[in-house]
Amino acid sequence: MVGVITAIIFIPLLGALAVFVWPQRNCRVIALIFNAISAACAVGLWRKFDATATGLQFVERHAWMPAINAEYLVGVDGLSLLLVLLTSLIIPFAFLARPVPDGGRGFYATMLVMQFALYGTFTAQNFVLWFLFYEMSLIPAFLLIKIWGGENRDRAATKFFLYTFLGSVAMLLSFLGIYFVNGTFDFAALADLGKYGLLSGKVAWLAFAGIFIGLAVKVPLFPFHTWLPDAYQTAPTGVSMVLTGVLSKMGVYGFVRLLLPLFPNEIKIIGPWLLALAVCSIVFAPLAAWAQRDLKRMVAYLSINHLGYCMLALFALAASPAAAANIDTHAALSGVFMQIFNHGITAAALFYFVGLLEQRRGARGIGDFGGLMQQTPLLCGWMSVAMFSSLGLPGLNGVIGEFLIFKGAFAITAWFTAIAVLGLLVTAIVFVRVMQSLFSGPLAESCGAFPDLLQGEKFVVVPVILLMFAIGIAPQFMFNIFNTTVVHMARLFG
Amino acid sequence: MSSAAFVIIAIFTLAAALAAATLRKLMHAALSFAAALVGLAAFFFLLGAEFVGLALVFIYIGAVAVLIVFTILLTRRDVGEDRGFNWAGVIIALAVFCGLTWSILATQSISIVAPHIRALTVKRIGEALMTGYVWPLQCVGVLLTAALIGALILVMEEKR
Amino acid sequence: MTPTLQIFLIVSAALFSIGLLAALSRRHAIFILIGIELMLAAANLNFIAFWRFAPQPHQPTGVMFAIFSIAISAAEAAVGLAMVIAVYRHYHTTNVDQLNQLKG
Amino acid sequence: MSLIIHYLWLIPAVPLVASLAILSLANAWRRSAAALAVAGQTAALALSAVAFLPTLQTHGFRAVQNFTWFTFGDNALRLGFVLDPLAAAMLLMISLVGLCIFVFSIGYMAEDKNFVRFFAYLSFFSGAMLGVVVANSLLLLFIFWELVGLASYLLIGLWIERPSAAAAAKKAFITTRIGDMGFFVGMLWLYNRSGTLLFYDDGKGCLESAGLAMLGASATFIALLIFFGAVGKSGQFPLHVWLPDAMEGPTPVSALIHAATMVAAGVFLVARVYPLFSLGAINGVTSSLTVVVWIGVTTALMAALIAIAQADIKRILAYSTVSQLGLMMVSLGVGGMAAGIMHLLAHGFFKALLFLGSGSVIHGCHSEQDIRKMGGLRRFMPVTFVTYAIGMMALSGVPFFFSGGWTKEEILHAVGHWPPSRAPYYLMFAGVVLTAFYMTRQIIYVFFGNSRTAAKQAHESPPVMTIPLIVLALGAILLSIVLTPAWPWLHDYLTGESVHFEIGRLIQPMLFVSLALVSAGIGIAVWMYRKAGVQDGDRPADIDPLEHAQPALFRFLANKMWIDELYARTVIAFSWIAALLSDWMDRYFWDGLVRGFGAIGQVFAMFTAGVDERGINTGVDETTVGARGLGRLMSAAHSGQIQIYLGIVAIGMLALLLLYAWLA
Amino acid sequence: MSKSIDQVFVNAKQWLLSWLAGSPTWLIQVASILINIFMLLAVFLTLFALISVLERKILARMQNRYGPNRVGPFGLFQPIADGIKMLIKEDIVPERADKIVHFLAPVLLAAVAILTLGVIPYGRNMASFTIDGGILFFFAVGSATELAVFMAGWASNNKFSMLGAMRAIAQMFSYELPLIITVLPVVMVVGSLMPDRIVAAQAEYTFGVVPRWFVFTPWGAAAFILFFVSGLVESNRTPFDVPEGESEIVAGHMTEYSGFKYATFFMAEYLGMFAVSGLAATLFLGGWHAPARVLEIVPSYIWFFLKLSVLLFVYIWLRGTLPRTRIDQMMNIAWKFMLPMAFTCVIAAAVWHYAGRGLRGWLWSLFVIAIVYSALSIVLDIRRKFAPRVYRFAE
Repeated sequence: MVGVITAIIFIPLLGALAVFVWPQRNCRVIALIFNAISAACAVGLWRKFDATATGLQFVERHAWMPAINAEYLVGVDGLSLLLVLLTSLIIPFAFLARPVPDGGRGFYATMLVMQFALYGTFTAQNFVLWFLFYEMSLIPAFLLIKIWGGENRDRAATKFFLYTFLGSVAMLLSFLGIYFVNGTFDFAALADLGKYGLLSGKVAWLAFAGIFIGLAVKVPLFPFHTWLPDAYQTAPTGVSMVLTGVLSKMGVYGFVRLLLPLFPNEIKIIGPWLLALAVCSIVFAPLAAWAQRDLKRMVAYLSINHLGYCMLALFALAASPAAAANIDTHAALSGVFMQIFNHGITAAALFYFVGLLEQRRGARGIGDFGGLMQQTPLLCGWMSVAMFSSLGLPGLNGVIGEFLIFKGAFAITAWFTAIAVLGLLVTAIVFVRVMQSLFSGPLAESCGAFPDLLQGEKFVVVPVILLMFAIGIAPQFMFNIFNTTVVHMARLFG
Repeated sequence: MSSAAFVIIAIFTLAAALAAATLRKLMHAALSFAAALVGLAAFFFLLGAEFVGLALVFIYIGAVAVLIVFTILLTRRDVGEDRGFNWAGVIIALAVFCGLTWSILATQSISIVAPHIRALTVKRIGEALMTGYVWPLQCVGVLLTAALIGALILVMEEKR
Repeated sequence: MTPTLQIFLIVSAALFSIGLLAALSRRHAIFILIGIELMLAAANLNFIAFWRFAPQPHQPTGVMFAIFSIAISAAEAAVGLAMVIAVYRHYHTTNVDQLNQLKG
Repeated sequence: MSLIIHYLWLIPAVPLVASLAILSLANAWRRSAAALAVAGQTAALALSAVAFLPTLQTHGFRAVQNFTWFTFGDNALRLGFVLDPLAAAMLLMISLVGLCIFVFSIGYMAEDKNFVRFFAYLSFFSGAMLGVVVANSLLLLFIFWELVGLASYLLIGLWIERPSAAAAAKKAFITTRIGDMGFFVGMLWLYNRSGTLLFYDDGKGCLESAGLAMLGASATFIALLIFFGAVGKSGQFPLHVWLPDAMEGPTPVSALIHAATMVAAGVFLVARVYPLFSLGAINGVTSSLTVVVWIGVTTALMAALIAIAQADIKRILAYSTVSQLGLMMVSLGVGGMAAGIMHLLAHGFFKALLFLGSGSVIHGCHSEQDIRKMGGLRRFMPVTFVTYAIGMMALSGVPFFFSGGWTKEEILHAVGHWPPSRAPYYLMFAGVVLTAFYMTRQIIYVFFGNSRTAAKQAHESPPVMTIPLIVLALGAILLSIVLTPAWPWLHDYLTGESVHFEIGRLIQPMLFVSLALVSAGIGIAVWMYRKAGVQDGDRPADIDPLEHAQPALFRFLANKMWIDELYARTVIAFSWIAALLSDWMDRYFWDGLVRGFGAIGQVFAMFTAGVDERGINTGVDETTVGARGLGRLMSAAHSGQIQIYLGIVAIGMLALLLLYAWLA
Repeated sequence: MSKSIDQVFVNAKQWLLSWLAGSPTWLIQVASILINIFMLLAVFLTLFALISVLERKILARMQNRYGPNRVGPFGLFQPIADGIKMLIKEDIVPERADKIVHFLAPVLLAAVAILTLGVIPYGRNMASFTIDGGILFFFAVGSATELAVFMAGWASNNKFSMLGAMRAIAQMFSYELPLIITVLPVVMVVGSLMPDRIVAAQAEYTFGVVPRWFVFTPWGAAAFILFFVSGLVESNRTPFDVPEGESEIVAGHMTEYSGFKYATFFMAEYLGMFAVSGLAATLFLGGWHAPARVLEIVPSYIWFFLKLSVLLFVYIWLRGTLPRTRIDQMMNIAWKFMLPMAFTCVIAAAVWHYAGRGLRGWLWSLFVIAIVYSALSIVLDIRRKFAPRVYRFAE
């Protein structure tokens, strides 16, 4: 299995090349074939992954730029594997979504490049390499919004790019600072050093702020989130799916891998403030979603809310003054990991469905639809499942992560968590309201000719929904991926 | 390996090849080309490489010759007959032939008689293909697939 | 008198030269292809002959070469002829003298 | 230990699987759908009966089956199923009543185009509800609890094309969800304190002494938070508003969900976690139980009052349900788990009976629900009338022969001995009178008097609908046998004591009080409504006698005490404003900040752009011009004649040969 | 006794060759070859004559008439009369035809057909010549048929001829793939390209009763059917006689031929039919082996020719029964059904081999074939490619 990670990373790049040289018509198929290959590799990785071993597996280490200790160092632990699997799942899913109007090979090639960058981000274990991939994902995302976006795409794309790029620059500067003091870019080595404080004094705070802003923008965390509704709303369906399904996870991943291990002391000091931000994300985002008229924008806001739960748990863990109990730490971390995955598939599915509606209607305002259940029962039924999953109905995937997050966080900060429960409530309100105005009532005239789910769409939807059920009912197979990693990471906080 | 057979085959082959290169009518040239390859296959039989000979007949007569003939048909409106003839080419070809012959004759070490060998059975060829030559075999498979697809795409009707 | 390697090589050289002749002096693209095929055939003859006359002909190296060479030349012929057809569609000629621009 | 405990999970699983199977059927397969649903429910009933048997044999029988759901980190989250008298009795009641309702629905929904979907949802509901009952983990209970909520949501909104149904469904879902959030927090807290969510786990469960000991003072809050969930689900004040609206669903749904079973889930929940409530009880009183009692009393009285002034046959029953649930809460609060559950079981039968009876009436009157337009139906629908009357008497609490009478009496008895206050006792008296009053009013309006508009073409329902009515009526009567104080079998079964027969307990002072109250209620109503539906003095025929007497009061009650309006003006409006504000903040405030920073950057960018244009670009241009000239020179050699290329190659080969010869 | 009858032809040849004892080896070899060629021609030309009249008789029977019954007993001498007619008929060559090629085409066709007959073992020790890659030889030489047909079509300088030739080549090409690929499983299982070995591999009997012919394995049965159908196409027989469909294109590539050249074409077609049937018998039906051990006393060549005649009868039977297919359907079948199924046979044979060649393998390979067959039928049905043709007129 040596080299399989490299294969996973680079196959999408090959795919991008292949798509470029392929004649226009069916480049989606080519793109999907390459996706399937890398997904097959990822599944192979999963099969061979030793769920009981701590530390990185399948490590590939090659010298790259010895002068600055930059290595080509890739490997996976449970978290990385989880995200690699998520990427392998979401990207093909996005490819099968509503095609962009004049989408051609350019679109698919760009998406594949993004996939390449994502795989790289999730497997790189050296900061320089990681940062390279991290930034590389930005450019395709920018292009995808800029070229294939909807209304106001220039504005949204520019906003997205500047916002995230600013964050990245801040992060890079911080890391250079860390490097000059400690002389290493290796994640594991840095995490070990982090226990005793990497830096001290004002430098530490500056570095912390830089990395924090860089990652908070990416997640995004309130109040660094204003790029997100615009970007998600404008981006084509497939891109929105990837943005919310995978790209936003890069931020959470960064928090877990970088910020929390490197700056334990700083976080402890300003912990309550961070928790307040997370709670703001959780409460204000669905409230704002409630006020939206545009379905995509609404889903975008709910995305902020769902990632807010992850942030809540992480901050609670890192900020708890005394070491939290073993069970709470494990619950919080496991919850975050589950939530990452669940939100990925659920939010992507929601965007997919919104795309389907938009494809049929040509618009996506909540008021543009009505009584769909009579016309398209299957579409509505499956879409409702995705919505219920998102609002945390037991039996579906959403609740597993949220329950564990709340379980972990409640033990550490009961009040913040109790307030955050409001988020669950408001999310439910938003979804139930949408279901009411979309699905029930008399059939709107403009929706009279909608086709129900087509055969091809069924083939896309059903596996994803079944996965939601599988995770919701018997989630053990997901936990197996990262349980050891959770135990290992929990020692950082213990 | 009898010299009589050799002489007959050589004359047949070279004559057919020459016809293929010089006949005016394209169709005749193509058929002569096929005949030349039959001669070549006969050479292979003579040399004990039966399998290669059969493969040659199979591929060239069965596929390539028919393909050429088809192509001639499809481009028939242009030239059923080839009018132009470039004499400079003849001179160069002759010169090359002279050069090659001279160098072959000048090399004494190759004036040898064939040793006796165990017959090369299909089974042995198959085993060799599946063991030592498996990578080239796979590559040729990929190449053929690519050529197939490429040829198809090249001749596909362009959508207007 | 049994034929020696030399004789085979001379036949092969002749075949090669005839192929070269066809490739160089004819104007029709298909003739050029036929010429090339003849040259390849000559090369195959060389492979087989060298294998047969080699000191240890138990290794079927030459045969293997010939087989692969035949496969590859078949691919070449297919693509070449497809190109001839494609070019013919475009320019309505297969005369290579007139096909001298890269631009379509 | 009986074998059934290992297969307890089958009881909820069978209807759930049946539901999935039905969902995958085409719309036209109505018979198969109904058959599957009924088969699933029958199987559940049979299994429940099997599960019931072992609990009879041992007093205080309890068996659990725990399993690990998943492991996170190196901790395990365990769930489980439990079988004890509480669960077994509930199982039996739910599956029996459910089966009756399933059968009834076949007739009731026969013309409906959502038939298949309806049965799928119904089965789903049944499965989830049975799951609530057998859950041995608060989390598992919560899971099924939410699924029950989902089923209720789907069933209320079954007639999707009706906007009012969708609105009611939304209201129900959100209102119960509010309660659930309290439940959720309570659950988190409980998990946090006791470290397990299993109720019974060989002495380690959270309801067992070891687990309870870890709770300490937080038990009160946890209990109240969990009770908040029950408030939402059981339609207690102040979250009762969704329940009457939920009558938008088909009548069998109202019967099953909003009368007999789902709303009882809240009561069941409190009964299930009763040890949490009674932890540290002095004389049977704790602060959490006190809250329960007062909420229950408020609800019972308020709903009974509102029920008086309703004209919709189902709404009256809905409010009576709310009122009865309040009663159950009271009994839980004052008399322990058994009293509440006994009333719950009895109520399940007779309320389902009443709802199905009203369904039969509605069916007979061609979907008319206004009682003022009915009248005299006893002549057209004799079976419905008799069964309905039995249900009415059971609900009103007529003693001796009707289950409701005994349980009500027991509750009154317990309230009477409640140490903290006597007020609930007297308020309960009012409740009993009111109950008898509004039920009598309803039955007079519907079955007696002259036949008004909707009753003209009324007809008796088909046997598929009447047979369930008869079964339920028999249930409502026969249940009274095990409820009598002389032989309080059910009570002792639930509490795990052995039962003694003692005829002397049959006659008690409270019996007479109760009898008097019921008679009073019925009497007042009969007197007041003797001429309902006909003109009487200066009162027109379509005006309610009570309304004529007390217009202001009647309007207050008919408008549900304006609680909905109050909520709309306060809570909902406030949330909506918060939503708009969040959106506004997002668009203008936070984004404005960002744009401000952007503007600073732009100024700087303009400056650097100028430098680029004038300084750097010029040099680059010159270099490219030179390179292009060189390229043009090179391209001349490429004529495009492939034969020339080939010839050159051949010549080159020749040249190499010659070179070789020359060198050799 | 039975053994000597079995080997009677072999011994006869040895006896003939013994006259040449003492001559140089090459002379004996040449003589042996000549004897073989002579026998081959004698047997198959007789068979051709016989079959041509039998076909007419059988077809007539199927159509409720008598068929030829005037010349000789039961009309058995009809082919002789036909032959004489053909020989003395005027040989017409079109003015604009390419004379040489026009002449060479039937010759090449007949030569090819006869050459392919040479590798089939007709009985114990009764192959005309044994060669290591016999099956390959069969197909390699057989592939020249297409060239010959093309020559005929092109040289006639006639539109119908050309079109017929194009059709013939198109269908031959398409069906050559399944034809060859269905042979692959047999070759794989036997591990040899020699017809002798293939026949020898089918010699045994399961439980002493059921012969181990490959046709009795699932993959073998499927491959046999595919092979037989492809063979029908390769020999341009009904229902696949599209290239010479007289209602459409007169007589296809044979339009401009007359007299003895036409007869040669006719003969080549029948010889090709014999060759394909003979190969089918060799590959799948156990060659010259008897269907039961007790029947081995009957000479081997009789068994072979019995099997051959059964197959030939099926050919004739099909001709009398089925209408002509449409060319587009034919091509669709070839590429979308026959080819995948042929590959499936290969896989099924591998499965059969690795599952132990026993009952388990039998069931497994049946499973594979059934799965692919049903999947293919579903997919093809969905695509509705076999729905009524959408006519596209000349653009």
